[in-house]
Amino acid sequence: MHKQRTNAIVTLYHKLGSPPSFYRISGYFLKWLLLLSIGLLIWGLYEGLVLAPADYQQGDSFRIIYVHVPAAWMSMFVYGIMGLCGIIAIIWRMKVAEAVMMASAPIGAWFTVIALVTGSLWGKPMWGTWWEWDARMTSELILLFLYIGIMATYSAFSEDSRKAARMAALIAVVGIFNVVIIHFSVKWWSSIHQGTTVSLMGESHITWDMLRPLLIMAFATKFYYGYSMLKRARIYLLETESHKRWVQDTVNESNNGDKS
Amino acid sequence: MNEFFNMGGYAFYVWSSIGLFLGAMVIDFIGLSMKEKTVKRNIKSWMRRKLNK
Amino acid sequence: MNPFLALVKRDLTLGLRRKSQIYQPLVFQLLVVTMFPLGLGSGAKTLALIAPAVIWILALLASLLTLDQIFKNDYDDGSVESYVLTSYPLPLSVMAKVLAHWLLTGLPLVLFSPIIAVLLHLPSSSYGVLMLSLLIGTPIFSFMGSIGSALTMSLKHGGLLLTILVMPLLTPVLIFGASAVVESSLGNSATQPLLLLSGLLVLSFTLVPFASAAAIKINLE
Amino acid sequence: MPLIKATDIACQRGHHLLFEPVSFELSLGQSLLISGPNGIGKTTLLESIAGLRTIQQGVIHFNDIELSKNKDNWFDQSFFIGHRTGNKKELNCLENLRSFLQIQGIQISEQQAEDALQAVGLAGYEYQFAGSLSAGQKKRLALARLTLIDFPVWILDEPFVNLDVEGCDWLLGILKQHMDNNGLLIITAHDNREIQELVSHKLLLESSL
Repeated sequence: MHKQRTNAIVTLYHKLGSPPSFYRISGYFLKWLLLLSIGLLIWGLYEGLVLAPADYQQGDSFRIIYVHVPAAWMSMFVYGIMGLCGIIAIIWRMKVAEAVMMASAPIGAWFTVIALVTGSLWGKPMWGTWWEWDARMTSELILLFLYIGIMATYSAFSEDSRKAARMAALIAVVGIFNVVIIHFSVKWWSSIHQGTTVSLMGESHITWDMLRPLLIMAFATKFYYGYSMLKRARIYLLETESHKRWVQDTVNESNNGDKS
Repeated sequence: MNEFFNMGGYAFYVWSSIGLFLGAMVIDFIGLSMKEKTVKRNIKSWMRRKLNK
Repeated sequence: MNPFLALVKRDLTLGLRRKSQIYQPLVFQLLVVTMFPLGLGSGAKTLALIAPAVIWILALLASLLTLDQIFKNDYDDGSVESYVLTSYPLPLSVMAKVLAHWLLTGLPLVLFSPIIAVLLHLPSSSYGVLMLSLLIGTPIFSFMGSIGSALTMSLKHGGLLLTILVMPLLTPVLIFGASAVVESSLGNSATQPLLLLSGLLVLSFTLVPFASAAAIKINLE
Repeated sequence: MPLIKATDIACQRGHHLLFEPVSFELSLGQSLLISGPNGIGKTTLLESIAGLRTIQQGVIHFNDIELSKNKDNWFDQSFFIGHRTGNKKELNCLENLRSFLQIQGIQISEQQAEDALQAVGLAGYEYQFAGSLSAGQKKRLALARLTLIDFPVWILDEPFVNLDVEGCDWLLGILKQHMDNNGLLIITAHDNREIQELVSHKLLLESSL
C-alpha cells in the first residue's frame, strides 16, 4: 500500500483509471491536440502538395501517398490501441479503458475507409483498375470488417453499455490475434496467386523532400486521433455515468460557461 | 496556379483523395460536437426530472 | 461418466432428435450448387475451375447456418448454468460443445463433399485432398463459431451479427483450404496449405475455448 | 464463524446501482429470504451470489476466503436453481435429470432418478419429453434435482412460482428437511407466506435512487 503511494506511474494509472480525473485531465489536452493537428495538417498538405517534387515515374498522382499512407498507418495503430484497451477492460474491468476503446472505433473505421478509398483512387491511374486484390488492400478491407463487427457488437447490447463494451473488447482482442494471421495468410495467398506483388510505391526513390511531408501528416493524423478519441471518450463517460455526482457538477459548470 | 490544381493530369484522383480525407475529419469533428450537445442536454433534462420529484 | 463426455453425449442426443441441424445445411449446399451451373450457363470447364472455391465457400456458409445454435438453446432454456456453475473448467465444456457441434454438422459436410464435388466437375484426383482439407478446416469453423455463438447467445436475432463477426476471422481458413484443393486439382502438392491449415486448427484448439468461456461469462452478466 | 459473509454487496444494471448495498452473515442451518419490489434486482443478486455474474461492488467471503478466489470450492458446495429451469425439451424427464447432474459431475443411477421423479409427483412421466410438460411440471422436474444432491448451500430463485398447493407443501417439506440437516438456504419467494416463518434471516432490498 505504501509502496503504491510513492510510485508515480501507479498513481498516474489510478488517476487516469478514475472517470472524473480522466475527464478533468483530458480536458487540458483537447484544445492543444486539435490546434496541433490542424496546424500540422495545413503544413503537411502544403509541403506535400506544393513543395514536394513530383515522382519521376508516377508524376503528381503519387501525392495521394500523403493521405493514403498516414490513414493506413492510423487504421492499424488505432486497432492496436483498441486491442490493448480491450485486454485491460476484460482483465481489470477499467471503465476508462472501455471508454478509450469504444471511442477509438469510429475514428479508426474512418481511417480505414480513407485508406481503402484513397488506395483505390491511387490504384486507378497506376494499375488501371480501381481495385486489386493485393495483400495490403485485402487485409485493410478485412480490418474494416473487424471495426464494423466491434461497433455492431456494441450497439447490439446497447441496453447494458457495460456488458456491451466488454463484449466488444473481447472481439477486439480476438481480432488482434486474427489480424496478424489474416495478414500473413493473405500475403501467402497473393504470393502464390499473382507471382509478383504489386506495390504502389514501386521502385521509386523517396527523397527527404518527399518523406518529410509524410511524417508531418503522420503526426497530424495521430494528434487528430488523440483529439477525437479523447473527446469521444469524455462523452462516453458523461453518458454512461450520467447518474453520478461528478457528471452533474461538470454539466452544471459548463452550463454556466455557455449561458452568455 | 492552374498547374497546381491540374496535378499533372491526375487532378480527379488527387483532389478527391484529399477531399475525402478532410471531409472525413470534418464529419467526425461535427458529429462529435453534436453528440456532446445531445448528451449534455439529456443529462440536464434528467437532472430537472430528479429536481421536480 | 465425466462431465465432458456427459455434455457431448447430451448434445449428440439432442442433435439426433432435432435432425434439422444435420440435414438442412446439406440441403442448402445442394440447392446452391444447383444454382451455379444454371447461373453460369453450363460450361463444364468454368465449373471445374471454380469448384474448389465454391465447395469451400459453401462449406463455410452451411456451417454459419448452424453456428448460432451452439450456445443459444442452452442460454434460452437455462441449461448453460449446468456447466457454468460447476468446478469443471468452462473451457473444457466449451470444447465438448464444439466437438458435439462438429460431429453433428462438420463431419456430415466432409462426408457429403464428394457429392458436391461430382456436381461441380472437380477432377476426381483431388477428392482426397478436398476431404482432408475439410476434415481439418471444419473444426475451425466450429471453434471460431463458438466465440460468435457465445457472444450472441442472449440476442434474439443474433444470426446476422454472428456472421459479421465470424466471417472475417475465417478468411485464413478459406484461403488455405481452397488453395489446397486448387493446388491438387492442378496436379501440384497440397502439403503446404494443408500444414498451414493444421497450424490454424492447433491454434484455435488451444486458444478459442478460453475466448468462448470469457464470452459466456460476460454474456451472463 | 459464518460460512457465508457478504459485505456491502450491490449489483449494477448497466452503469447504475440497482439497490442499496446489503450485508449479511449466514452459518450452516440458517436461511435467508431476499425480498423487495419488482425490478429491484433480487434475481440479479441471487445470480451474483451463485456465481453466474460477478459482484460489482462489495465482497462475499465463503469459508473466510473471498468468493472470487474460491470459486471451485464454492461451486462444489452450492447448488442454484434459477427462473430458467435448465430442462431440455427434446430430452425425457429421466434423461433431463441425469444429464444435468452428470454435466455437473454428479453420478446418479436410473433408480435414483426414478425415485426423485416419484418424490416430485412425476411418476409415470419418466419417458415424456420435457417439452410436453406443463409449466408446473417443468418446475417440479427442476426441483427434483434437490433430492439427488448433497450440497450444503442451496440458492433458489422463486422456486414456488408455477407450483400448485401440493407442490408448495412438498417443497416446504424438503426445505425444512434441508435446514434440519444443517443446510444453508438463500431464497427469493414473493408469493409464499409460509416460507416467511421457515427462514431465520430476512433481507429487504431498497432502491438506491
